[in-house]
Order: sequence, then C-alpha cells, then structure tokens
Amino acid sequence: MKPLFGSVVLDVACRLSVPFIILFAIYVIVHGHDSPGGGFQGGTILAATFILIRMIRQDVKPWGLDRTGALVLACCGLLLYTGIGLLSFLFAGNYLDYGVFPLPLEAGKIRFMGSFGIEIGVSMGVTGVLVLIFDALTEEDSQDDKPGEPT
Amino acid sequence: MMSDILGHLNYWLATLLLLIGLHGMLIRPNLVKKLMAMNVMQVAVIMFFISLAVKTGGTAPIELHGDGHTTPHAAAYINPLPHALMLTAIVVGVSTTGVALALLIRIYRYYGTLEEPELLQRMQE
Amino acid sequence: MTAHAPVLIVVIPLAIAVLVPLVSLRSDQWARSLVLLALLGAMTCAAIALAQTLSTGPWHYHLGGWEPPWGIEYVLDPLSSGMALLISAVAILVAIYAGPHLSGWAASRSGLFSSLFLLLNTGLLGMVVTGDFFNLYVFLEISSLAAYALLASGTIQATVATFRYLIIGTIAATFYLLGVGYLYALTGTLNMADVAARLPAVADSSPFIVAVIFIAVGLSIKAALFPMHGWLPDAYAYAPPTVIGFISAVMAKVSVYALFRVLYFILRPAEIVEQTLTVLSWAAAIAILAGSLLAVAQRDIRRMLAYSSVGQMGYIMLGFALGTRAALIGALLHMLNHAIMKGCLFLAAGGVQWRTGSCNLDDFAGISRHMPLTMAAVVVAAISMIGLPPTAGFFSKWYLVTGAIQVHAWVFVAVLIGSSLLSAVYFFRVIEWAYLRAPECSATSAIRHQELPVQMLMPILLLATSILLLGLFNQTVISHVIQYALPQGGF
Amino acid sequence: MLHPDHRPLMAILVSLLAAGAILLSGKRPNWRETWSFLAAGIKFVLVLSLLPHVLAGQVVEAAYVELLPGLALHLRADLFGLIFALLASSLWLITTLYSVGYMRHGHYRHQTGYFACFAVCVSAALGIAFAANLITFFLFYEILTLATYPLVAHDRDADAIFGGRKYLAYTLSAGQLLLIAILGIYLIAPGVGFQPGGFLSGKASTGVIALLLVLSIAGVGVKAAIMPLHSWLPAAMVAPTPVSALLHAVAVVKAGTFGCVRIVHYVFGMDLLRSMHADVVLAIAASATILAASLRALGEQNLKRRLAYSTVSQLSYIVLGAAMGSSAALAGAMFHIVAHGFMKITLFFCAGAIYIQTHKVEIPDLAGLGRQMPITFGAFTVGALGLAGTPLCIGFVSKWNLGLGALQAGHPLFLGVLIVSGLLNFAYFFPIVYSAFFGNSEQPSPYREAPASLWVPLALTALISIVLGVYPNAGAGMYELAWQAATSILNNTTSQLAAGK
Repeated sequence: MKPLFGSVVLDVACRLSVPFIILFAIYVIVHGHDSPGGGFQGGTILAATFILIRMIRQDVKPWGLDRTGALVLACCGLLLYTGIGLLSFLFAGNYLDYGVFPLPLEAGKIRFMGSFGIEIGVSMGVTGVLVLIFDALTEEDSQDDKPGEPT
Repeated sequence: MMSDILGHLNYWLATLLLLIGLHGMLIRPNLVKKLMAMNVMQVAVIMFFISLAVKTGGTAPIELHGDGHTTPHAAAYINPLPHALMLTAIVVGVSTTGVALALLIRIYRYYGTLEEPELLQRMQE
Repeated sequence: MTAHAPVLIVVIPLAIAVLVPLVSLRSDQWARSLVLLALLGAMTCAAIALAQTLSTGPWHYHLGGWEPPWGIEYVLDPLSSGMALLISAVAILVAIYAGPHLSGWAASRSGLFSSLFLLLNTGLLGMVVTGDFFNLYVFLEISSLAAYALLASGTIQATVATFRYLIIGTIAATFYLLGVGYLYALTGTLNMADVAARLPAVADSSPFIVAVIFIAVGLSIKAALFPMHGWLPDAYAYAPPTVIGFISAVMAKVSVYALFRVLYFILRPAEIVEQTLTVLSWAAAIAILAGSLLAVAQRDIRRMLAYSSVGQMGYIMLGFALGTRAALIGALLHMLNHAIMKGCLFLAAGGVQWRTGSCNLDDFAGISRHMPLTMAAVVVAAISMIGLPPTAGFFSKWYLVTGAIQVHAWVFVAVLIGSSLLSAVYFFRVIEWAYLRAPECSATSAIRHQELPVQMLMPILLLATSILLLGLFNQTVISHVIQYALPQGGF
Repeated sequence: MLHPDHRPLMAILVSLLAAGAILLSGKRPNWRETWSFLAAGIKFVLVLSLLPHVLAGQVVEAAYVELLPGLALHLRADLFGLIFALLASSLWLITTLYSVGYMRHGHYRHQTGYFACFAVCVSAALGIAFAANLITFFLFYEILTLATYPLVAHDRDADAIFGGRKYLAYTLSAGQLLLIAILGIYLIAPGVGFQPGGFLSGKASTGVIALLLVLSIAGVGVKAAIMPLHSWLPAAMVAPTPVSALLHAVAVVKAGTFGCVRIVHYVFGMDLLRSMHADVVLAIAASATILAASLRALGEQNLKRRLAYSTVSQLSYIVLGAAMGSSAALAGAMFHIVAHGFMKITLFFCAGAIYIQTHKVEIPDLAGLGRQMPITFGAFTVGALGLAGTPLCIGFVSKWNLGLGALQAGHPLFLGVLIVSGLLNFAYFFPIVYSAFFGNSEQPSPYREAPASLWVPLALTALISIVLGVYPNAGAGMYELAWQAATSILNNTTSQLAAGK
C-alpha cells in the first residue's frame, strides 16, 4: 500500500493525540447516561482513532483490529446490546426494561448499570461499523462487500 | 406576510435547505454531488426538528448533582426528544452516506466516471 | 417467552443478524442454519401473536417498560401480525432458496449477505409491528439500507440502479420524516394512538395537510406507486436473484401497509385524508394500466415482472383508496396473494437466470422441457396474476372489482379488467415461449438442461401450491383473519 | 342436500387424476393411454350411474369449499347438465380411442401433454355440466379455456401459435366480460344458484338486467361462436383433428352453447327475456349466424375449415332454440347438443382419417377417395345427412323439435331459417360426398382404408347417430332428459307461452 499521508510530523501528532482521543471517547461513553453523549458519539470518536491510525501509519491492523476484527467487534457490541435487552426477560421485565435486574443497588443505579451496558455495546458496534465502512471504502481490489449498519 | 416569514423563520430556512437538497439530487449530473445534496436535505429535516425544540434560555434536561447547583424548574428544560430522534436520524444519514459512497466507489472503479451522462453512455456500450 | 412475542419478532432476526457474521467465520453451514432458525423464530412469534390477537384483540407491548406516549410501543393487531407472518414465511422460503447461490461464495461474503438479509427482515418486521411514528422511520431506513446493500451485490448495473434507488429512497424517507415532524409539532407526540387521539383538535390546520401530503408522498415513493416508480424496474431487473424474490414480494408491500395504517387507522376522519385517498385511487388506476402496458413492452423477464409489480401495487393501492369493505378485503387479500405469486415468479425467473445466465425471453425458449416443474409453477403463478379461477389472484380481483362497482367507479372496473387482459398478453407470451418454442441449439451446456436443485425448487413449488390452496380456501383466510384486520368503522 | 352425493365431483376428478398420471408416465406411451382409457371408462360409468336418480327427479348434489361469501364450489347433476355430461363422457371414451390411433399413425410429438390436456378439458367440461352456480361454472369455464390452449397450439408452428393466440384473445376477453356479468348478477342476487326458469326477475331495473344479459351472452357467445364472435374457431382448426373434434363436438363450443342455455334459462329466465324482447333479438342474431355461416362454409375449400363454419352455423340452432323458449324448441335445442356432438365428431373423425391416410385437406383433392375408403366416407355421408336434417338420422329429431318449437312460439319465420339452412347444409356437404364416391380422381392413388383404431370410432359414432335418430331414447334416454329439462324450465316460467298450449 502506498503511503497516503505518511510523514514524521503526522506520525508524531498521531501518537500524541491518540491516547487523549481514546480517553475522551471513554469519557463520552461513560457519561452518556446523565450528560450529553453516549454510545453513538463515543463510538464515533473511538472509531476516529482507528481511522486516524489507518490513514497516517498505514497500519491496517492497529491493536489487532483488522477487518475481520472490526466485524467481530461490531457484532459483539450489538450482541451485547440485544443480549442485555433479552436478559430482562429472565426477570419478568419487558424488552430493554433493565430496571428489573436483581443487582444489589438502588433502583436508579440499576437502570444506570443497564443502560451503561447498552452504551458500551452500542459504542463497540458503532466503532466496528465505522471502521468497516472506512475499510470498505479504501480497499483496493473491489469485491462488493457492504458493511452492515448500526441501529 | 412579513410576520409570517419572520415568525417562522426556522421553517422557511428548513424548507429552503430542503429545496436546495432536492434540486441538487434531481438536477445535478454528478453522482457525488447528488449524494452531497442528499446530505443537505437530511440536514434540513434535522434542523427542522431541532428548531422545534429551541427554547430561549432553556437548559439541557440533565440532573446536575453536587453543591452549588440548584435544579432548574422543569419548564426551563429544552425538550430532549427531538434531539434524541435527530441523533438517530444522523446515524441513519451516516449509514446511508456510507453505503452510497461504497456504491459510488464501485461504480467509479468499473466505469471510470461519476458524471451521469457519461455513465449512461458507457453503460450502453 | 410468549409474553414477549411482539418484540421477539424484531429482536430475534436482529440478534441473529449480528451473530451470523461471527459464526460464518467458523462455519458457513452453521451460519445458514442460524438464519433459518432466526426466521423460524420470528415466524413462530408472529403466529403466536396472530393467534393471540385474533382471540383477545390488539396487543400492546411497551419497550423498556416505559408507558406510551413516552416509550416506544409495539402494537400487534390481526393486520400487523398477519403481515409479520407473511414476511417471515416468505423470508424462510427465500432463505432456503438462496442456499445453492451462497454455496459458491466466500464465507465472509455469504455471512455478510445472510446478515444483511436478516437486517432487511428486521426492518420490515419492525415497520409492521411498531406503533411509533419515528420508530417506523428508523425501521424503514434499516430495511432500506439493508436492501441497498443486498441489491447492489449483483452486477455493476445493479450498483448504478441501486444508487438511484438510494437517492430516491432517501428522498422518500426524508419526506416521511418531515411529515412526522409536522405531526409532532402539531400534537407533541409520536405515538400513533396518541396522535390519533389528539388529532381532532388540529385536523383542519394547514400544517396537518402538509404532514399528510408529505407522509403520503414519501410512503408512495417507497411503495413504487406509478409516477414515482422509476427506481423499481432497474433495481429489480439487475438485483441478485436470491434476494429479489423476497424484496419484490414484500418490500413495497410493507410501505403500502404503513401508508394504509397511517391513513386509515390514525389520520382517517380528516377531510384531507379523504382527498388524498381520491388522488391515490387515480394514481393507482394509472399505475395499473401503465405498469401493465410497460410490462408488455419488455423482453427481459425480470424487468417485465418488475413493471408488472408496479401495476399490481396499483391494485392494492386502489383497493385501499376505494375504501369499501369489499375493496379493503380485496386489497389485503391481494397483498397476500401478490406476495406469493410474485415471489414464486421471481424465484423461478431467478432460477432460470441461475441456469442460463440471463433472463431474456429467448432464454425461456423451450425451457419447459428442461425445467418442467419450475415452469409448471410459473404457469400457476401467471394464471393467478391474470386473475383466472381457481387461483388466488382471481378472488382478490373479484373483491376489488366488487368494491369498485359498489361505489360506481366504472372507470376502475374497466381498468381492473383491462389490466387482466394485458397481463394475459405478457404472461402468455412467456408461457408460449417456454412451452411452444423450440430451444435454441447453440452453445447449450449440459448444466443448462437441468431442473433446479431441490433446495431452490421446493420453495417455488410450495408457493405455487399455496396459490392454488389460497384460491380454494380464500374464504377461510378472509373470515378468520382478514375481516378482523379491517379498520373498525369508517365505512 | 341432506345426503351429499360425491359422484359428480368424482366424475370430474377422475380425469384430473388421469391427467396427473399421464404426465408422470410420459415415457411409456402404453401406460399413458391405459390411464386415459381407464379414466374415460370410469367417468362414463359414474355419469351413467347418475342417470336413474336424475330421471326419477332426485337431486344429486354436493357443496364443497366456500369460494365466495355464500357461494360454494357447488356441484349438482340436474336434467340439463346430465345431457352435456353424458355427451362429454361418452365422446371422450370414443375420442380417446381415436386419438391413440391418430396420434400414433400421424407420428405426432408431445403426446403426453396432449393426452393430459385432453383429460383436463373433459374434466372442465363435466365441471361446467355439473356446476350449480355461476361461480362454479365460471371456474370450470376458465379452466377449459386454459386447458384447450395447448391443444390448439399443439403443432408449435407459426400457424398453430397464431391460432392459439387468437383463441386466447377471444376466450379470455370473453371470460372477463362474463366475470363482470357474474359479479353484477351476484351483487343483485347474492348467493343464488342456477334455478330452472331463472332467478333474476324483479331483482333490478330493466336497464341493469339488459346490460348483464348482453355481457353474459357476449361472454359465453364467444365460445359458442355466435357471429361476429366466431373467428377464433376457424383459426383454431390448425390443431390436430381429434382436438378439432373435441373443440367442436364436445368441450369448448358446446360449453359455450350449454352456458348460453344455462344463463338464459337458469339465470335470467324466459319471462325477463320476453319482457325486454331480448328473446327475439337473440333469435335473430342466431338465425343470422346460421345463414351467414352456412354461406361462408360454401366458399371454404379446406375441409376442416368448412366443418368449422358448419359448426358455427349448427351451434346457433341451439341458441335459436333457447331463445324461442317454447317447450319443443327447448327440448330440441338441448337434444341438438347431443345430436350435433355425435354428427360433427363423426365428420371430424373422417376428416382426420382422410388426413392420416392421404395428407389431403383441400376438398377438390378428395375426389374419388370414397371408393378407396368406403367406411370413412360412408360415415361421413351419415354425418352430413344428419346435419342437413334427413329423417332417420339424429339431426332430424332435434331439427323437427326446433321447427315445431318455432311454430309453438309463434315465430314461423325461424322455421324458414331452419329449412333454408338445411338446404344449405346439403349444398356444402353433398358435393364432397358426391365427388368422393363418383368423381374422377386424377391419379390412381394407392390409398387404403384407415386403420381400425381410426375407423372403428367413426363408424361407432355414425352408428349411434343413426340409432338415436330412430330411437331417440336409446341408451341413456337423452331425449327424455331433454324433454324433462324443458318442462322443468317452463313449469317455472310464469307467463304462458303464446302458442304453447
């Protein structure tokens, strides 16, 4: 693969900024419950790191996240999401009714934990899908794989 | 007349954006420009929804804990629903754009053009 | 688990859709079994829901336990659960049919394909069961996106056609969303039942008129009603044969269903809705004629079938727009019938394309000798499309014509009858080629001269049989299901 | 309805099952034909077994699955229906025998599909005969249309395909007209089955009834080949001869005329027709068809096409009888369904036998052939004489009754039509017979008599024509059936016939 933007300056800038971006992403995800933010936004930010690394360092496999990895990540995230939703059936609640989980916490916290799980699932899904979209758009020999898309 | 326009400025702006988008999608011969126009059109609807929820001096409907803060009166909250909806609409828009770009890349790789007249000509051959 | 059937209808395909790509990394066979399992699960849930709603009335399910109008609500009544049952049943047959196609593909590709197919199902089933305007939009877009990706996986022409479909489809969805925005601005709620309750206060305002028109236009585009049908023939003609049977059978119908539900069950008493219905009835009449005429002019069988679909969607729309009891029964019955007939025809056409490589009239020459069973199914489906007894198509046409006569709409009677004759022209042309013409001798490899494999043949024959059974036992369907699916009052 | 009798359904199903069995045993001709014979025999016995019940005035009927609200798939063997059923099942037996010989000696291809479609056609014909309401009638009527199409286009050459298209265009359009008529009738009178004497009287305004009548007569009139709706019939002559025989003697055109009588007398009723003067209009149309088609037949040089025009003309006898509506006219019309069936099938069998032996289809080429094929041409002569209405032939019985009916109904003009038509019949058949026996053939041709599988059936039908001409009640008592049916209709007609007493 021919380098797209490869240069030392960009490389250093990338190295410097990536940890902070990830930190910010995690912050946004974690505080999705009670402040602006959440899984979508956080997942998008997280995906930005992967895409940045791919663009600048020509590393198609940052932290092991190649194409298949992205697919697996997306699927696992969405499975987490649907799984938590389905889990509430076990405790006689409706779908996504995570107030019913028998956790040793106060009622509001239980809802928070449930939606936090959902946010993590969503952010994994969004990250995976966005990376997949990026990969699909930049791949060289075009076999027509289309990415799935998030909820 | 003037008051109609000024009183509902947000509607008129949204309509204008919508029309710009529609015009681009239907008239522009370049497929990428069609796609951009599509995004403009989606933004028009998003703007429309968000403007429905605008409240001058309102705050985000978030419980802020800790000292020094007083919980504002519920009437001061901005309706969060349109924002949540438009977040979803944005995600939908991004996905659509993603799929559309993938299609465009495939078309470009095969035909070497994204101008519709040329494309039609090459498809005939 | 039966208490959660309404949400499981949607969640099972969704969950499996994200699971399938993972599983297909390990075993393709397992992934495909999972797809079937998911669809079977969705169908079982739909069947349970149908039985339940028929005995106890509509079934409301609140997601996350939030009461409407704050939370999203799924509403199952005989109409929506019947539609869900139809969608999932056709999906199962198509999933079985797709087996031999997918066998030739790389595992990752077929996994994605299956996943998208399930997502398409999720979207369509969600559109059917949801009781929330915005949720409907989301599911509409999920189904559309999955459909774009599936349609584009055919030839390069399919990609171009799909891009056009994407542009038009997005316009449609945006229009719908804008209409919903107006409704929200007027009523302050997105729950369908809640909107209906608050409607009388605002039914005369001009924003309401705008809302109705935007929603009607948006969903009509998705339903490929005549002047807005342009995207359909290309998209259908070039799409991979695997999915087209499903997409042609149910996708446009779900949009018609959504339009029907919104107009009849929620917005009905308003005057603008009546006017919209009148406009729609004329558009439908033109659609019937134009679709049939254009179909006569085609030599590519799948394009012909696509134009025929434009005409047939007109039948359904006309029945809805006429609005008498007989016409509504006819429209609903035709929805069911057309899904089965068109599914059967497209699957058979796809089979021919799979064997011969293309799907022109010339490819059909003398094909009855090599694919007798497939062609027998085509004949049955074609007779049903023309509307001759004892096939299912006759009976829906009977009700539609009865409905048109009851309101003294003689033009529509003539249109319906004339379109039958036109469809006789283009379907008997196919039959004539398939049975009476000698096959061309040149360049025929042995593989072309074979009946389809069992996996592909079985769904086709099953659909053909059900056409006959549905015809003979249509009263059972009407008296046990369809009559409960009609909107109460308003006649 | 207390004891549903399933024999009508079984009679219909037996040939449908046979069609399936024929398709499955396509590779083995002997099996295929065995199925045909077996089904034809069983069917004939089944229909015959219904005869005593029906003659004794019992109702043999059974209702099955409900097709439309209040309208079931309802089969009933009544007097009139049984006439047609007997004709169709007996002629199927004979035609099967003939077909086997014809198709084998003519080295035809696609025989499996041929025999299967044939079986379906006969099923549909029986369904039409036993239909107890319009929707059942329409169902089988359209099945008949569809099943006949492959037979018409059997040869698969350009002519055959064109003939098939023309046939479909006419019959499918007619079917749609009939559909509208049936829809209208059921909107006026929901859920009513056929009743002798009709059930529509007083249900709607005259204008609506007249419209429905025109639509339904146009609908069945195409199959009955009433001019100007006849032109598919000569075009359909491209089919193999047994098919033409089936088209003209048994299934299609007879279904049309049968439907015509059914609709006029069991749906509308003579009273309604008279009140609108539709009877006269219909009778005049029929008379015009009789004469015009006879004249047209004179000018045809192709034997089968001449026979086709003869059919067009003869069928209108039946329509004429139905339109006049007096007791003798009705009985004559119904009996003419049988009479024409046997006579015309004889003639077509002869035409087929001639074609198989000599490959000649033009009438001038037939000169002198009668001396080489005496049995064939003897039978031909019997059929021709019968059609012209010579005494001692079956055609005389029906024609006599028709003439009598014309006088009863007070329309002596139509008697004149019948007589002129009889003369025209002589005019277009006699030259064939004469030149065959006494004409000089140009070449001393080595043609021999047709093989037994061909001449036995045609001799049989010729013989039956004569026997029934002498004893009209012989065998199945169809003459008695016709009279009883006519009486049952007229008993339910309130207005007294002008000359009926």
